[in-house]
Amino acid sequence: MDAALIPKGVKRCPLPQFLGALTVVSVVLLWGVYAMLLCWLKGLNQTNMNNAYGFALWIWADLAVIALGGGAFFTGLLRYIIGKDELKNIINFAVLLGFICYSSALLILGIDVGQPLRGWFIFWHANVHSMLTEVAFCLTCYFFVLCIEYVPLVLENRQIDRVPFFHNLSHNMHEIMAVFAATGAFLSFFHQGSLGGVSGVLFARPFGFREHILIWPYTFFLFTWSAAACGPCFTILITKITEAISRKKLVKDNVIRLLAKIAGWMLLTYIFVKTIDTIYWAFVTAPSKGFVLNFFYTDNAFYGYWILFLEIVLCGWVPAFLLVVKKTRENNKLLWIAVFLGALGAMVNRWVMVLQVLAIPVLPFENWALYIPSWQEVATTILPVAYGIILVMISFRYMPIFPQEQELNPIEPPTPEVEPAAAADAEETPADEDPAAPEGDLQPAQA
Amino acid sequence: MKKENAKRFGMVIDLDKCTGCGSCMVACMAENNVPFREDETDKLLSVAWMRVYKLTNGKAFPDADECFLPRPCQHCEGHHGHSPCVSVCPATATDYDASTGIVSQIYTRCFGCRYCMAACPYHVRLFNWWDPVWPDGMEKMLNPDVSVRMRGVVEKCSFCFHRYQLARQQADYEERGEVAENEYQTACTQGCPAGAIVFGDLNNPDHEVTRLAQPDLSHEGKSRNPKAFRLLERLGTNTKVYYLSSREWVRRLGDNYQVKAAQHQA
Amino acid sequence: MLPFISFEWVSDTVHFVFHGALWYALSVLGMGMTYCIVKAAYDTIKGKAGDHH
Amino acid sequence: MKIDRRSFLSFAIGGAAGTALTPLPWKLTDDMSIWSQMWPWTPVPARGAVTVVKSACTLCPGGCGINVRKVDDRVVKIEGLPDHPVNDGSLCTLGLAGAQLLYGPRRVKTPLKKVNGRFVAISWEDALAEVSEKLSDLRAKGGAHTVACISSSDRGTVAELLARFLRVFGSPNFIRMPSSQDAYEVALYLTQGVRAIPGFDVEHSDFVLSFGSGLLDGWGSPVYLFKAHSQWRDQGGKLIQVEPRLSRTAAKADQWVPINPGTEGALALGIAGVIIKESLYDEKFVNSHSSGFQEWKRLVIDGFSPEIVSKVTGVKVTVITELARSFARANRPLATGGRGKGTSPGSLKEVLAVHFLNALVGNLGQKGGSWAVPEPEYIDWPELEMEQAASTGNQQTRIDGAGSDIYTHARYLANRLPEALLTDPGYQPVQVLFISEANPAYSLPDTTAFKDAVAKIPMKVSFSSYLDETAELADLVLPNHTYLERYEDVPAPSGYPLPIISLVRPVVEPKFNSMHTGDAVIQLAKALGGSISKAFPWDSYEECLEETLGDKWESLMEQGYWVDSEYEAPGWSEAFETASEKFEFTSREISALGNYSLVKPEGDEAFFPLVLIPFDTMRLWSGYVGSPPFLIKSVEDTLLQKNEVLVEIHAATADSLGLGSGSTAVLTTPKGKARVKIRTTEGIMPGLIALPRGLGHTANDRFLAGKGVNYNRLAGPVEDGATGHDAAWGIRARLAKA
Repeated sequence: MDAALIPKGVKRCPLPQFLGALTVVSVVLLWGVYAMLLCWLKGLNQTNMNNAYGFALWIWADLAVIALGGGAFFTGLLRYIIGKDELKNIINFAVLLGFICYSSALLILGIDVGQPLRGWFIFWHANVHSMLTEVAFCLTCYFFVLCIEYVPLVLENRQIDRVPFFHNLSHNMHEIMAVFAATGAFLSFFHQGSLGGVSGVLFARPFGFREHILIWPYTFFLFTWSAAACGPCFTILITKITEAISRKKLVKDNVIRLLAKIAGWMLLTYIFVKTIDTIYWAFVTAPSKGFVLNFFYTDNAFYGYWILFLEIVLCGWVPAFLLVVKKTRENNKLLWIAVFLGALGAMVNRWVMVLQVLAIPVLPFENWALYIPSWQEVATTILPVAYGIILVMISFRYMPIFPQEQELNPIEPPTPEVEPAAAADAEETPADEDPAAPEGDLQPAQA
Repeated sequence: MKKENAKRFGMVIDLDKCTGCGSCMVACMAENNVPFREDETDKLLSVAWMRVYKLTNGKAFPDADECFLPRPCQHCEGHHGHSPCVSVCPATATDYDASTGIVSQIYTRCFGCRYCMAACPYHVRLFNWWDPVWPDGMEKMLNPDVSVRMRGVVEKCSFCFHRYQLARQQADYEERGEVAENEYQTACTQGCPAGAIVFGDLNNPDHEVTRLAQPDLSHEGKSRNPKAFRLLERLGTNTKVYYLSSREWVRRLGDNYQVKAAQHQA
Repeated sequence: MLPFISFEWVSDTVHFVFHGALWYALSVLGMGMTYCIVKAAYDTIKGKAGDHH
Repeated sequence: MKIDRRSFLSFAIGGAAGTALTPLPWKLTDDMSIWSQMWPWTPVPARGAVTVVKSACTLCPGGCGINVRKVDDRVVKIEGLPDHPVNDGSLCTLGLAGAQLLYGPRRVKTPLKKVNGRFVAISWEDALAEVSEKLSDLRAKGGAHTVACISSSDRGTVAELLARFLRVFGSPNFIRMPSSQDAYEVALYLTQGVRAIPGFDVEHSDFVLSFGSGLLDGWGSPVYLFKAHSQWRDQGGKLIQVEPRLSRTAAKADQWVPINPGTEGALALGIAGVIIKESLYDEKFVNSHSSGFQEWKRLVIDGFSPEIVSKVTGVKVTVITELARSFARANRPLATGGRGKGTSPGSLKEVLAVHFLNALVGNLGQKGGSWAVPEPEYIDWPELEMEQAASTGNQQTRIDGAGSDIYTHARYLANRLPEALLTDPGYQPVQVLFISEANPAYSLPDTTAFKDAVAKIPMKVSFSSYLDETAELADLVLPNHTYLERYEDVPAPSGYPLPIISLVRPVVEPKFNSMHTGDAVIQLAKALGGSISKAFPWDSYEECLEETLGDKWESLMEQGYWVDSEYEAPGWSEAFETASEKFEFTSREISALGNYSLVKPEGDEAFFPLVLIPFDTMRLWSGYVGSPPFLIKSVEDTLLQKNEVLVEIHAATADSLGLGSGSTAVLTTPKGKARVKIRTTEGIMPGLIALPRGLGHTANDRFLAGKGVNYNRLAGPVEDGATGHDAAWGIRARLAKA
């Protein structure tokens, strides 16, 4: 039925199967929307946040998706500015993931603030000294950039591309994409950094606070760096997942390996600097404020040294080495593990820098403040995941996201076998493709 | 930055006198239209500008000892007015007033991002998780000098700034240049039956508060009074609320929080 | 956000640098997009069709 | 089709772009934010003319002056009255929250009558007619004495009007709610021969030895005590707190002396023994102005040596002797008794033991000492004309037995009411019960028994402004104005050493269809006619009050209070009106009451291995007025979590029961059981459970009801052998995992 919309030269699963999977994900989405409406209509009492935990699951999700969306800016930087031409084969997907991450982040922020209708005060009454202002400005601007980068993809849909104006528009946008990418890289650099600055500048929160270079705390640079390192890991991870679900190769190994290698070196340098930062903070910064390292990791029900180990060693040094060393990088299984750990590392880091900062009692007569998110918080956090899956499904089905797909998967005569498990796979993961589906349904009969 | 006759309003709370009765809390609630709910036992959800903490010395019976510590907003001056919360507010909804030393909060400007709450180590900033509701007829006791806060914004102790405004108006009306010490007092100071709270201008050597706090301005206001301490002084928050205690363990617990760290280390 | 209109505006270095960067980025994006759209419209009227990539 | 799609797309995109260029979206965005800044459901307090009215607080016996700030006709804030001798400008938690009692949802808005178990509104005429008919009926049948009245106070015009009404009607059954004043009054009478109110010049004392008195937990006149405490801090006065639990008072004290509960009197006698033995007492006083000293001395020295006392009390011998020495050597030492807020009379012998310490150091009537403040004399109404029915009725034995052969010294014995009413004498001893400014169904020990007893009374009339536990039991509720809507005199604040009267005046017009209890009484009297009517020659309460206060009225209206600041306690040679005209350490009467003995808590030790004791806090009020919402809000989370109360228990005791901090347990006493949460602490003696007073309301409003457990539901009275007063200080209990 929708064959006319599907890019030329690629196979997609039958429409009912696609719609079925879409429906399942949409139910999750609607659950999230319901929770979101509850938060908007009834207020933030729907959450389990409190006055000790003003920032909680959402802000973590925000920081995490933005870090993971960092693949977009960094791949763009490599592709358009540094000129790593091979990356053009993955840049579309990176942009798509970036777009999803950033739009999700903005949505979550829209739920998280107590007065969403006044959210624009952050622009209108901007306090330039606030890291959050910097975040808001750069985040929004960079979201524009991502839109600009994503729009040509949409315009390349077979049907839209037929309209001459849109065809020309997408062509022109491609022409000057480097300018946009450069602006985006600049913006992204700053807001990734300013997100790091958010806890880094809290001089009365010794766990988050870091020394400064000019106005920027070390976390400013660490966040940008880690986003550049872990974002590409996430891009690779999702690409691999998409490949696994669609059961076809979408990006050539050399492209993935190049990106993995760069991510590996970024991660290695990042974790090296992060380790130094942690040691300096633990033995200089924190004691200067009257705290010893042990205090931050003991006497509570959750945060132990394990989280430090998880972040720095398991999700830092380990994937860094796995990606830097050619032999392990080119081992498919180890690559999977490495990019997974890399992405997880960013998420753990963001968790620590948001939630652990607030969990620690600074007043000597207060207790640790631990919290468990309410279902409304969980649902609204899953909402963007569902939304992302839907967007990937639609984009993958109707837009030429992977330029190498056609070459890697030449259309062959129909295979007789049918994989019944495919539908189930499609429910859970961001791809919709079932390579084993009968070819007949893909015929553009209804076009 | 500092104006010629700038005020630096501050407080001294004598913990030897404070009995932890809670009058300061109630006086504040009544003065500042603080809402109340059926269940206020979760103190992390409860809006109370003034909160009285109970400190324990950690010793076993019968050597156990307790001390009560009222905690209003500390009105941090930081370095040059750089209080932890003010600089982080993205929408300029909170401000450090260099002419009074008071950290203000504009409720209609705040859009509820709660960054300031994350920044404040004293938990003085409180979020309105619920719409404020007064049972039918009870809204009659609302004070028109203080606006009621809508759901979704952050609020905090203002050192009863509205009282300063009223006193200033009166002084201007009577063509007096200055507001006298007793003309501007916070509701908690006035309410405290123990007289444990002293409020005034820390820049004015004639004010009782200055006499007690003995701030050393060359050391960011650190007190010269050996009985005095400020909460978490070492963080550099440079607060304007001084505490007096003759008990060493109280001073150590409130000020030198390394004690706690050391306990944890041991 | 805007000099003269927003009363929070302070004419100091921080504001100039910060907002300068913001407005610079916005201008680049705005002008870039305007260029693309205008050129696309022009090309469409002229009947030109550019090739992809 | 193709064209349609194209034009649709163009239209949509063009339309969106076009709209974005108009001011509309910007205007809407701005409007939305402005709307969010003034949500119609967020109240905006109305502005208006600001006035301040001087009045007085009646919420506790503390007698503070208040300044009520009004905006137009609204009460906005209550503050202390500057320069008032008792509170000088500051106020306690309850007083500060007073406006919530005026506007809160617990008010009774109109007279109510219970019909088939439910309250229905009724007019004042009908309500008063119903009462007066019942009363004349009773009186005609010779049952005048079966009318009783429970009141929180017997001082001031309202209480006196009620008492007068009962007397002229023919009933002796005016009952004051119990307090430590009960035992003190007897002690003052027995030792000094005076009918007086205990007063303590705490602010001038420099060494206060408190036997469990919650001096900083609401004892006496709280604000006055707080101010005195601060003065000690400034001027080097010492406070020693003898108490099994680290109360706020103990925490603020210079020394906390933990003691086995209920043995405070023994410690006082032990200290007295040391003082006597080491001849540290005031020889001038003891030798020239006391009698029976030698006899008492022998008793003390023999029976209460430090070693014996140490064994009984758990206080070390060295501590006892040290306390005795420092107490006796202080310039102006003062000993106080009456546990917690002093809401329970306690054992007379214990109060005497403490009082004797004051006598030993010669502080009676002295600066910084223990005073006998004369009862206020301004209420001087015409003699009653007693009809036959009245005289007969008044000669009947009181329903509570006070003043009878068994309970010679007691004036009121509210604690004996349930027993009296539940023991069936073959007829109903109380036909009509008035309750004024008291909530016995909540605040008398063993509330279950009280409720059962009250259920037997055919007509219960409550004058309460609030629908409290007792009002809920009533057949008629005749709501009084709240203290912010009425006139009233507040004499003799609890424990305050000088004669003082403060004036309550209407700050606002009555909000609801309520009536001053004074007016209600006058109208009832008028309806009954005859000598009863004649006994109330005033048209209104206001007229009565103005006339009663006479020349003080003006200064009261002007200043808000009247104080006899010149008052000085009479010298030792004139002070004592005993037979010997001296202070009596022993006398025939005192000896007749038996020796000091410990009051045992109710319950079998084998089944109830622990002891439950109550404690008071300024953040909860346990008297007639239940805590308003602000007070409940100020309660710590170490005391109340959600609706569950936390009991304090020593960590080791909790351990032995397999209970940890935060766990839920069932607390059982001989009187009942309740679910509680456990809070372990080092601030309490092992083996004890401490439960705050003031929680566990079932009535009032939703901010107060249903939270925690009422101590009085779990506790019962223990009759003092000497007086009949309630001498209980705790009750045996057990705790088990829930």
